[in-house]
Amino acid sequence: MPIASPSEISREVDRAFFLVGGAGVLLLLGITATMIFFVLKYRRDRVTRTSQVEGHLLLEITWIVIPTIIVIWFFFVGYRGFGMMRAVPEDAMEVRVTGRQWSWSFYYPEEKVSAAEMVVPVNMPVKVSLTAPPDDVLHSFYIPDFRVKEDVIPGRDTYLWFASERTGVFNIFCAEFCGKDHAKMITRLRVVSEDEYRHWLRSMIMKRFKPLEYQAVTDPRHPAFGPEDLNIDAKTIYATYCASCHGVNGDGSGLPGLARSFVTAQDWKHSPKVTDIYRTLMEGIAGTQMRAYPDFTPWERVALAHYVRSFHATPPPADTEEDYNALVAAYELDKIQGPGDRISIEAAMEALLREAEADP
Amino acid sequence: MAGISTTLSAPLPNYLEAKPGILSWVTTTDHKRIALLYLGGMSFFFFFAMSLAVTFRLELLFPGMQFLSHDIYNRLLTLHGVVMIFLFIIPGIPAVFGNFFLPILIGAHDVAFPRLNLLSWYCYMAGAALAVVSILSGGGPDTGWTFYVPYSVKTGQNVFWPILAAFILGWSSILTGLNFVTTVHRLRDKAMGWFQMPLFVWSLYATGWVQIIATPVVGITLVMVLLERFFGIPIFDPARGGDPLLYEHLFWIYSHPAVYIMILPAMGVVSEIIPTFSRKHIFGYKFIAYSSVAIAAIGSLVWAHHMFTSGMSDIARIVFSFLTFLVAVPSAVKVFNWIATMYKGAIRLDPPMIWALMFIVLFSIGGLTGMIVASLSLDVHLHDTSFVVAHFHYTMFGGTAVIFIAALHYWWPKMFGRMYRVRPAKQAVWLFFIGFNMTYMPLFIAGAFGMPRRYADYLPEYTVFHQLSTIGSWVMVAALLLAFYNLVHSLFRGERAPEDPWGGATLEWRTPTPPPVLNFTGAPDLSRGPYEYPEDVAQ
Amino acid sequence: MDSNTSGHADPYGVYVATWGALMALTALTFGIALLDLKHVTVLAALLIAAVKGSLVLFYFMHVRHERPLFLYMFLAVGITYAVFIGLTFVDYWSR
Amino acid sequence: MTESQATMTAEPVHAADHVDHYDPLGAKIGMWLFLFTEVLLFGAMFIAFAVYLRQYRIEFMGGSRELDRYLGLLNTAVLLTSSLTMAFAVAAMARGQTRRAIGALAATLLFGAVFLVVKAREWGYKFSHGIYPQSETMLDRPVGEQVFYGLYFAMTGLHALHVIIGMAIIVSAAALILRRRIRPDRHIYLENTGLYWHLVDIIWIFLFPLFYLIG
Repeated sequence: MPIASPSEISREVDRAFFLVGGAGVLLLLGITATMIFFVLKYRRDRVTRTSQVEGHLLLEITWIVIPTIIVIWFFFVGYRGFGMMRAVPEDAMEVRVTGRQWSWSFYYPEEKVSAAEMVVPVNMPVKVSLTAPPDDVLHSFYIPDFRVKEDVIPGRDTYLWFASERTGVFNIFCAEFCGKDHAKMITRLRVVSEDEYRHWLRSMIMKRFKPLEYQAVTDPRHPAFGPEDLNIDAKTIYATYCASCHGVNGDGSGLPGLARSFVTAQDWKHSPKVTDIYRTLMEGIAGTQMRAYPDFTPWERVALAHYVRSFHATPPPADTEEDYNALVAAYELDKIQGPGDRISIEAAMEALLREAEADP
Repeated sequence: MAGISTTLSAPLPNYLEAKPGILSWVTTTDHKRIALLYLGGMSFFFFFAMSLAVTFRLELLFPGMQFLSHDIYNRLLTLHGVVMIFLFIIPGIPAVFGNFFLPILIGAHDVAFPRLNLLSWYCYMAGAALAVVSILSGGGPDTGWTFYVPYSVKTGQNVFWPILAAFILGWSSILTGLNFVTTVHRLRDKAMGWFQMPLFVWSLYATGWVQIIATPVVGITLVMVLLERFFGIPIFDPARGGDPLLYEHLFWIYSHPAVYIMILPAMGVVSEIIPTFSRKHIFGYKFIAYSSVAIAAIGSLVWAHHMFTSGMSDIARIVFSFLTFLVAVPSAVKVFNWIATMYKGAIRLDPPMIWALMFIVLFSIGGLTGMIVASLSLDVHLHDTSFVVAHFHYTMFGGTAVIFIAALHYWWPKMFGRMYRVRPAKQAVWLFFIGFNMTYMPLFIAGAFGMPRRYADYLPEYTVFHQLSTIGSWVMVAALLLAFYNLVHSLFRGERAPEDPWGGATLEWRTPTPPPVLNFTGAPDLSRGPYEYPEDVAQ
Repeated sequence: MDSNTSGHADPYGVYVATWGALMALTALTFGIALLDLKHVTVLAALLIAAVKGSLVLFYFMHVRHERPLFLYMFLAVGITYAVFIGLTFVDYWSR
Repeated sequence: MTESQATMTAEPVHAADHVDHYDPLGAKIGMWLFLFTEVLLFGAMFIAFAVYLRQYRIEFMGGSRELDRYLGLLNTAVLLTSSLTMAFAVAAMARGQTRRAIGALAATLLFGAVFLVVKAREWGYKFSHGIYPQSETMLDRPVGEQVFYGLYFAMTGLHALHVIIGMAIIVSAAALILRRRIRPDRHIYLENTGLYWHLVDIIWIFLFPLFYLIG
């Protein structure tokens, strides 16, 4: 079986499917059997007389009224499951999903965590709030195992919810045609135990708000201004957002002729300096398909810039101090809000955790 | 304004030989010749769109990309949809068989506006040419036949030509519908009342109204997309304040009734074929006639069932689901009446009858799975999966296209005066039945398991369904080639067909084969109703 | 009924009177707009436009002389269009 | 049914019998069916207008206030008067007053031309103030106003196109009168021309208050 049925809603939908589908099969068999019976019984070489009946009012009324009752019943069957789908439990946790050509990104508003995959705890109702950037196109968020689907509309919010009764890995599809890589707009939903979820969340928070990184951005010339130390998985970000046009190897092979190659040194609209790539990611390049990615964090932009530079065939030009100062001034990087006490405590916990693991 | 008066020329031996030369064909106002012009164009585009489908089905034989890119796959898919929908299924039965037989069935010499009729064919050909141009210039559109905004506004691909093509084809459809409605009102033999009309005429009349009322809505909607795309006039684009759901509403206000434009004439043809081969009066004439009108009317109220997951309000989804279920009833009434017509008849399984009976099975599967996707909760799961693809192909291909072929076999002797060979014709039906179910039945299952539609590639767990489907498509194509080869073969080698090869009771069987230019040699004989047969089979 | 003649020429005065009424209604709708009645403006404008449209339909386009068939056709189209609007707005009103 | 009693050309047609098929009622039914498609064509745009009016009420009122309502009023009067002369033309033809009919048609054409000139002035005025799709002024406006002007240009533009087509048909009708193809006893072509022109008028009757007077 390619899909599971791990929730109350999915079981309700399956019940409706077998009810309506089963009634359909019965009707089909009835119609076909009657037809074949008539064909056999009234074959022209077997009968000498026909009976020219032109109709039968009672029969007509019967087969108008009974189907009407049946379809109204079916309507209510579908309506009941639909009611369940639209009534989000009050204790549901929220995950905000953004659909783009051609990737999904997930944001956990309470913890302020972004992720490229969806991870939720088992037995927890999850409200999935869906949107797309205003200049994107329609998508549809579809998890077949949970029988839920809702279109993602640029500039508007839609929602669906589900709760999984068991752990596992499930497919998330884009179900509304959205262009070239529509069929690649697939990602995964991991339903994990509550412990595992907490652990994952913590590691995501760590990635984001380590005090070291905070330092790194307030002082961009800090030696830690590099992807490894930032501990952000620039490769995953690149694969999610950039590779579809610029190619997995940065050679522009996703949209040949349109997307720039990071390998060659010619014709950069902006230079391959860290600060210029940062600027491009902030603002996009007008008149091209390269758009801005304003919802990346500064940390992610820096990491990505380093990663993109790693494709360059020759050593790319280095940033000067003026470049850094200009960047800090342009985007007020020195005023970026620090992660605050909460994160420091988390960081401390993480450190404690590591110690505990290293020395039981 | 056109076609107020026509000068009828003297009846010559038959319409095919009346005037020789290509020029006489492309300037003809004879409804029968125009029907054949349509038939030529349509057969070509049917096989063209079919070869596109066979190509991308072949790509789906294995997971991963074999010989197409995602981009090319999307274009083939779009073109398959655009050509099949706008060039074959929508105009199919009305433009060919409606044109040819509507006037004959009501005892008229031609349609009300013969020159408009020809203009409609030229619109059809112009639209078809534009659709072809769209492939040649820039590789073809990649939006899907629905042209959903904002993608159709933003895509770098060439959507101008196919949208213009759809717009012009819309006018072709409108002109045909307008012509038929006027013809039924004005040119019906005065001895023929509304309830003495053959049911095919009823279905064309109802279809004509849907064409007139619904088509302009999509026409202007597509024009607005073009205005948005080329002049930057903001109407639907959410980046500039537009509402993409409004596009979906306006698009489906036409495009849902359009599926009734596609299926109603087919149902009309079935209502002709079954009585003829059962030698039986049609059962429940008025109920079938009214159900055509009811389908046309209720069918105009259900468009948003294409939008159950679109972000439309929940209340609207509930309302449209309910209305959608209601439209199932008149369709069911038709099926029951067709079956009842066979009761105590004298049934002969000639090729048109087998096609028609197969239609009942395939269309019932399409209709009954329609109830599944009409259910709100089920549709949330199944919408935009291959389940819907299968459902749609069961109703449109297993429904309309099958009856297009049935009608070809039914009226071929009358249209061309030649009889085809019966054995290969029957073999083709059974082969088709196997191939068809093998192609689309697995898609139901894959869809129920979550396989999204319009995917150039798929996850390995869906492999077996796609392989069955692809192999089935080869069987089906073989069956279609056999059927069409057999028909074309008869043009050259077939025996001369008699005036009434099937023993039908409608007017076309009481005029020479092929019919003369003005359809009848004398006054049409209306002494016998369209479904009146003697009780004694020997007669 | 002789269907080979058409045209129901009314006296010229009827047309002039219709025109006068149309102009008066135009002035009325303009006046209402100047009053700036906020929410009523659109409704009033549509109502007056409907009256004006009917005048053109019945007098200039001679619908009042036509057989009932035309009335049925108008009803079919009018009801269908009303349904298109109504059902579309079922969505918008309940969003 | 009334039509079944109507005389129709169902009589047998004998060899070499040239039947001049003239069916004014059929032509008129056909014309009305065509007009229905026009109604629905604009109808779909009016649905779009209604949806956006509800969504962007303030912006639509702002946009409306900016349009020149006096030019709109003038054009309404012009088009209504042209409908009057069109009705005169049909009535004159039915009475056999061919010259008067031609005169009325000429007047109708003149009013149609005036309408177009005023419309062109109005659009030109807007363009010169930088109000046209994709202009910088336009892109700075709130999206609701952009949509308002989008619909304004699309709908009045389509309507103007219909006026132009209507004028072309009127010219053809006048030519047919001069060539005696439209005669007092068979003038359905002229009648249908009138129907088309009046429909274009009706559409304007709805466009005018919705665009110019909601401010």
